[in-house]
Amino acid sequence: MNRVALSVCTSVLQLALVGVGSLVLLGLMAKVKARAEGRVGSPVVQPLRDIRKLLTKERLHARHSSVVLALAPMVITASAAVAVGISPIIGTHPVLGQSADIFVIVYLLLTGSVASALAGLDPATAFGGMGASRAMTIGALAEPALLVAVIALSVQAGTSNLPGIVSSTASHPAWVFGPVHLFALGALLIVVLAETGRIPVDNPATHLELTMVHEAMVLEYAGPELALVTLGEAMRLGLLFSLVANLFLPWGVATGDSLGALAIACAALVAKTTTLALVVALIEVRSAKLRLFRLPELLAGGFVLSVLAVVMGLVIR
Amino acid sequence: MNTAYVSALDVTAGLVLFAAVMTLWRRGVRTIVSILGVQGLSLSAVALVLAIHEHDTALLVTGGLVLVLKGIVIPGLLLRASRLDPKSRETRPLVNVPASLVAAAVLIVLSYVVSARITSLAPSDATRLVPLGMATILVGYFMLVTRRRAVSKIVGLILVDNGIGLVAYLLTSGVPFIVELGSSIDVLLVVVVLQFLMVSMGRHSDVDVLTERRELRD
Amino acid sequence: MTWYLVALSLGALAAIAGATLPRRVRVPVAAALGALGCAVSLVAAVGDLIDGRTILVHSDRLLPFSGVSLTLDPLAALFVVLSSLVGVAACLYLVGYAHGPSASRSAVSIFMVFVLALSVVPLASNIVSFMFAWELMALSSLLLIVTDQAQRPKARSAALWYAAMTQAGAVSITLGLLLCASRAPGQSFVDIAASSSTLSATTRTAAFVLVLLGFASKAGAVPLHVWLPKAHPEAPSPVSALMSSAMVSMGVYGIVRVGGDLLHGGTVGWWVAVAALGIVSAVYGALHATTASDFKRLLAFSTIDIMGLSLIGVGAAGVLEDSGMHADATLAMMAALLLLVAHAAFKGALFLGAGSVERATGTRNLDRLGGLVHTMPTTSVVVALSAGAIMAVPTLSGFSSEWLLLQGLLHGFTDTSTPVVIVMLLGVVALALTGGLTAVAFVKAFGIGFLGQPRSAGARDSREVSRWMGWGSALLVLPSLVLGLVPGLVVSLINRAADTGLGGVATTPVSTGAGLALSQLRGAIEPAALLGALVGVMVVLALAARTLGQRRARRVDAWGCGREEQTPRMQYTATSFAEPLQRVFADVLRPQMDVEVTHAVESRYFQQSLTYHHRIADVVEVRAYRPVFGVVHRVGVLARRLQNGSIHRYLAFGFVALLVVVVVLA
Amino acid sequence: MLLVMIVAIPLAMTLAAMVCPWSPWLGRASGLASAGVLALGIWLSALTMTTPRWGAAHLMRADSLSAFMVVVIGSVSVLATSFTSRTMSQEIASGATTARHARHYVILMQVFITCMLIAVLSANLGVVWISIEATTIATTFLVSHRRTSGAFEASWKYVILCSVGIALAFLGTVLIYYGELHASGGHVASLNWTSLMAAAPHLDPRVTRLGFALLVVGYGTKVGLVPMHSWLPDAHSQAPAPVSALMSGVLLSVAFYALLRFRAVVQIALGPTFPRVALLMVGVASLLVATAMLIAQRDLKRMLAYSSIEHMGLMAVGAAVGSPLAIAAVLLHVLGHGITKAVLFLSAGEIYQLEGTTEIDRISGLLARRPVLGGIFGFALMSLVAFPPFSLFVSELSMARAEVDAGLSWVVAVSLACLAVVFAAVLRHGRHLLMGSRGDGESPSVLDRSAASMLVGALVVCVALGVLSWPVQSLLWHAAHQVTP
Repeated sequence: MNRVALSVCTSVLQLALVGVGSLVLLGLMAKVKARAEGRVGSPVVQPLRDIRKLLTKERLHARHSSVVLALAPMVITASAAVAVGISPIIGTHPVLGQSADIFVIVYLLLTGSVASALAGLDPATAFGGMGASRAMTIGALAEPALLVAVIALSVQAGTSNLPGIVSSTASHPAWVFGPVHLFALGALLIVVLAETGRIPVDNPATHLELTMVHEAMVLEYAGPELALVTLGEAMRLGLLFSLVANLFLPWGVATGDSLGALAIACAALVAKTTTLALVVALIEVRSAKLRLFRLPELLAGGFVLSVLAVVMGLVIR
Repeated sequence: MNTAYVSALDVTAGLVLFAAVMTLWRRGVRTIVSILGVQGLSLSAVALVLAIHEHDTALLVTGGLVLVLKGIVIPGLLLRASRLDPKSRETRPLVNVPASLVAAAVLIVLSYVVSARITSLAPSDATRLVPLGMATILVGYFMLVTRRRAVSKIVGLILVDNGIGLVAYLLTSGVPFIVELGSSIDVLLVVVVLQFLMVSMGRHSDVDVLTERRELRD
Repeated sequence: MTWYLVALSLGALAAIAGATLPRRVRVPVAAALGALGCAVSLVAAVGDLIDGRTILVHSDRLLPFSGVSLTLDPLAALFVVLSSLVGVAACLYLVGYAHGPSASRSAVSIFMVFVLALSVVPLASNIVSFMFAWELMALSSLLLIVTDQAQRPKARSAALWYAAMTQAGAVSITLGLLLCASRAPGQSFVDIAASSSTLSATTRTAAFVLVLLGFASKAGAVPLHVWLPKAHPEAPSPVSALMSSAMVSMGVYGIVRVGGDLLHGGTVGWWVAVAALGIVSAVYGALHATTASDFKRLLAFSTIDIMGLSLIGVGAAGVLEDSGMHADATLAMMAALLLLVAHAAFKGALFLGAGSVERATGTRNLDRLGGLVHTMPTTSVVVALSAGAIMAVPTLSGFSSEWLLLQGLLHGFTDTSTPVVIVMLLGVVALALTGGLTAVAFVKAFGIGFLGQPRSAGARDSREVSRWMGWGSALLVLPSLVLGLVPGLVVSLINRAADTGLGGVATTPVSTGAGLALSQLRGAIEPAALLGALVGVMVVLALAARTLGQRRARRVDAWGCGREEQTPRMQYTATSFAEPLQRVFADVLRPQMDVEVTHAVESRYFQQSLTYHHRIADVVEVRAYRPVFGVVHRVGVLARRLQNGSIHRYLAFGFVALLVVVVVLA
Repeated sequence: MLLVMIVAIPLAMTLAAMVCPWSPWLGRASGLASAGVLALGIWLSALTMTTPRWGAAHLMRADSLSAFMVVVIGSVSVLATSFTSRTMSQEIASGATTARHARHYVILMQVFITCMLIAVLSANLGVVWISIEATTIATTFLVSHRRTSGAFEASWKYVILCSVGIALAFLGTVLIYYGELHASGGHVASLNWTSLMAAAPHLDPRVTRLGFALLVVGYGTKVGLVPMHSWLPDAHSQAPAPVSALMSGVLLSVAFYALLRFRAVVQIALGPTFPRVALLMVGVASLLVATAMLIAQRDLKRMLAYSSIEHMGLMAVGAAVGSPLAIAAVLLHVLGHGITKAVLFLSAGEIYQLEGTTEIDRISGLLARRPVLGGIFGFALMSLVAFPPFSLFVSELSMARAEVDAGLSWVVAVSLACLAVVFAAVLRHGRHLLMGSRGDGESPSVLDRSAASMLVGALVVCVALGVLSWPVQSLLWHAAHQVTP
């Protein structure tokens, strides 16, 4: 099969899979949490239904908002979508895969965060500012951990190109159980919790404005734009889950040129991310939300873990 | 002839230094000025002795000049100036008289030590007396530093100048005449200026505190 | 070189025009001449960079005893490009900006001298010419800071700090350069470069340390940065733009020129020191930038941050070069230089934008701004794009340069020597730390300053500034876009400059194209394609949204948690925005806060008013500089006792001297 | 004849002032006389570029160094004397002085200038001494011109300290003469510069050493070098501005000129080390003391005076090196410093006239209140702290270069460190004086055009000297070669 077509195919599959799958993962985690708490919980596909419902609603903009409020959802979703499209989620040759650098992905995600923070500040409300401030603080503390953790992996692989890291990890299975990967995994898990706004960093289900972080930022969104924001955020979560999964368990990712491998990769991805989602849900169930000012301790822990990963990489080589 | 020359030189030069030490010893300002006059005369005597011995007319004229200037004119001017305050005495010098005399002794010994090298370049009857000149300079400077009265300060200045003159005569039989002439006039003018300043400042305040004024400071 | 001479003459002409022409035409004519001069040198320098040639000019008719020497090599050309670029924009901006004291004869003239000096510094190639241009640059910027001192008391002390530190730096540089030249037959850079290997190791290190101190202070490296956050905000905005983009870069230029070119690299310790300065500066600058609520102060601290990153690149390049990894060294050096060029553009635009804001609203305190996106659209777009560039949003210039820096650092890890690895490790950590903090700072700057509702009357009544100011600042957005989208087009030019800075061995670690691709290693970015993808997705989404929802959004009141009315005072301010981070880093920032509560007369349970004061002093200033000043001042006060006015004492000085002379010599 | 003419101009002016009553025209005429001196000095420089000239029956001699010094004296005295009529008219108007004293002032200024000219044009180093001593006498009355108690105190200290200092220089001269006498075998010893240079290789080292040390201390008094510098701040702060300008700008340098001459002799006799050590000691000490005194200075004119000490220290350090580059740089420094300091003192005089005080704490906001005067003062301060494009920058940097070439890096380090502290201190004081806002209802006052253009012109000359090599550079090289064997 033509490489270009395969690349396009890979990217489109990734987008579709992550676009829908991440919403399902959200539903799944909610379900697991509900079950663990002894509730029935809403169906796993509830987020998809919510999106559909939101799309039919009216667009509302706050009185003092500007074009930023309208643009932000698109930027959030587009940045997440592009990151998903070029990352090695089911195959190592997506569109623009050669420039799927970790730096690109991290900063695409950062662009999304910046857009949502600005959207929080735009409507001139107290909650929006509060959410933006908190989200940016958490982001600023999580980003170093994220970057350094991925750098630990890329030092080991000798490249910062994500497909490159994934394929070289796949060809060196011993790495997976090495200290570099373990420390980096720890750091990345913390980062994922922070970046996706899960307990103990943020409670996605809260309805108390003063404890909100992410929800406070998007308080002013309604209708299709809220749907877009939700979709974008879900895709970020999906992206991060699948990246963590693929960086640490690279098997199943299609490195070859066949559609069959892609199919297998889809299945592997679903399995890996579902497992990860279950783990995250269990963490959420088991822990309470941290006070905002205790968060730095957690994130600093993540950062130290990631630095440790780099140092370990230097020590054991 | 030669021994007479030598002893004349010795006596006159010794007198110059002796006068310098005397200024430290005595307290009365008018007395000090008189001693300065004596020193001026002795200095001119040194020059004259040297001039006669070396048949140096220029030096002879210089000696005459010094006689008039440092023996008569300058002490006269200073006496007039000290008349502003007839009772003025060095009551409380910065270093008291006994200590000053001890210091003078030390300075004299010091100048003997330090002059050895200068003398050794061209040992002669005249140059061996250079220590006396150096001592006069140092004692004069010491006087300048430690005495409080305005007139005493001027006397100290002239002492230094006389000492330098003595060194010059002894070492080189005087500097070229034009230089000698110029420097003598300069010294005279300095004294005139200082006297003028004393008088002018006296109008503004007590002469006594003239040198104690510390209006200009950091 | 002819074109440079034309450009320099145009600059001189601009200065003369500024000093002589009547008020009405002074600013436009001088600015036009200045901008033209900068444009000429910009084009000429780009041309020479493309050709990669080296030109020398020497004349004995200027500068007694030494003559003036100008040399144009790729490294110099790059910095000429940098300063001329900002120069053009600043000159255009000046046309709209100058009024009152900043349009006076001296101010306009000195401004032109400053622009001129900035483009001569990289060209100067003997000690006297270099220091002449360097000091002229310092003097003119110093005078410009105080142009409107009568209205700004803060400018006075800022100018003093700046003057003292820049002069201390200049003294240090002078001494260092003279030491470099102590074995040279002359004092031209060529002579120094030819003879520097005969210097003893100690002399070389001493020279480098001295030079480093001076240049690092100009580049705002912590702990020599104290002047920068004071002086840059207080200068008139076009001057701040020039200072914060072009002038600070000259500090890095000096380090590269002397360390890499004249002294041929030296030992690994030098570059570890450079990198260490960079690491500390980057983190410290970024931290302070997040908490500053004065827009220009925030920008100034972010300058310290970016200069730190650039120094990390330079230090890494030196370290790598020392351990023989020439290609990686070139990569790191290229990253540092690209970052400088990118920084010059976006920081210039940001300072000009901040100037427009200050002009329009009368304040630069973010806590009193807001809603400017409605009243000042052009400025908002300029600031937003430049802020995006500084936050390293992909497809803008900060991103491509930071990516290159990361690549340089990353590949240094393959080396096994400890200093190399430590520098790389800490460099990466600093890069990672500052990335997030910078994002906070600029989300705050744009989000609080430009979005939301106006927080003061000045912000409410603001109008878009004059077209000249808009164009001037908008001009500097262009490089951010070019360097961000098609960095491959300029990277070969930067490569030449980096080669010169590393001793002249040519390597091409980055292959040219639209994007960046490492030629020896696996790593590439294609920002243009990325932008295409982003825009594509957004268009699809927009079309989808159009077909699904209503075309126009309905305007409604924001959610007020039950309250009917939303007042501007309810918004988060810049101070409150940064408060969580400030709390996290309280040990480093040491904020001083106090709350004054006035109770109601009727009952202590009710408060009449509540005032919150909050100040973050520069720890380095308080802990390191103030005590030294105190000591110096005490010396001065003690010394005054020496001259107590007593003639006896003065005479005694002489007497002692006389005794010493006769005792020692006889 | 030319040499005699140069001296005759101020002398004629003196005589004219003695017979004419005071009028502002007298002041203007003295300005013209100085301009004449300057013009002749420039002509003399062109003539003596290659060969020295003799005059007045071999009593006078001018080589390019003397010619350069004439130019320095001419340029600073043009500035100083052209402010004469202005200063005196102001003082007469305010009742601070009388027409008689104004006339005395003109006379003494001319005598002062004459003495300095004789000092630099004389062939005989003894005559140099006499004329430098004579400047003391002339300037005493100028220092005490204001007839306040402070002025008398200052001139009292000035005369006593300078006389005793210069007496030591005389002792030094005598000792050198003694050496010369012996070196030349007892004949043709005249203290003439040429014969002294001829005898220099045979001078007795010990006597020369002592003699030079005394000369350094002695002339150092007049130069304002530590330890005999103490008269300088007092005299400079009390004298009328043009006198301070002339004293600080050239008198110090004329004394320094004598040291330069002797240094050349001593360098031949003893080799470079001894004069270098001697000059370095006083130079560095002066730098350190001046720096310390500038830090917490409270008086504007005293600040300028200490800055003169600092610059003289720098020059002494430069002269210590003794290479042609160092001496040439020192000479450029002499000129640049002279003009700059003159501008500063003259504008300080204007400030004193307007503000009635020279206390730094009591003056502020000059830039806003008196923009032209404040601007001139500010730029002159920039020149003083050696910013380019002013000439002090080039001369200081060239001195530093020469010092490093001579292996004196530590000296450069010390002096540059001092310069940095001085810079900060001077600018701190300058900030207090210049900056600040105008009071309510106060309108900016403007310096009158002729005075302003004079001062601006002087600053432009400083810039030209610092930027253009031609025509001064070759003169400086020739002059430097006169005293660098």
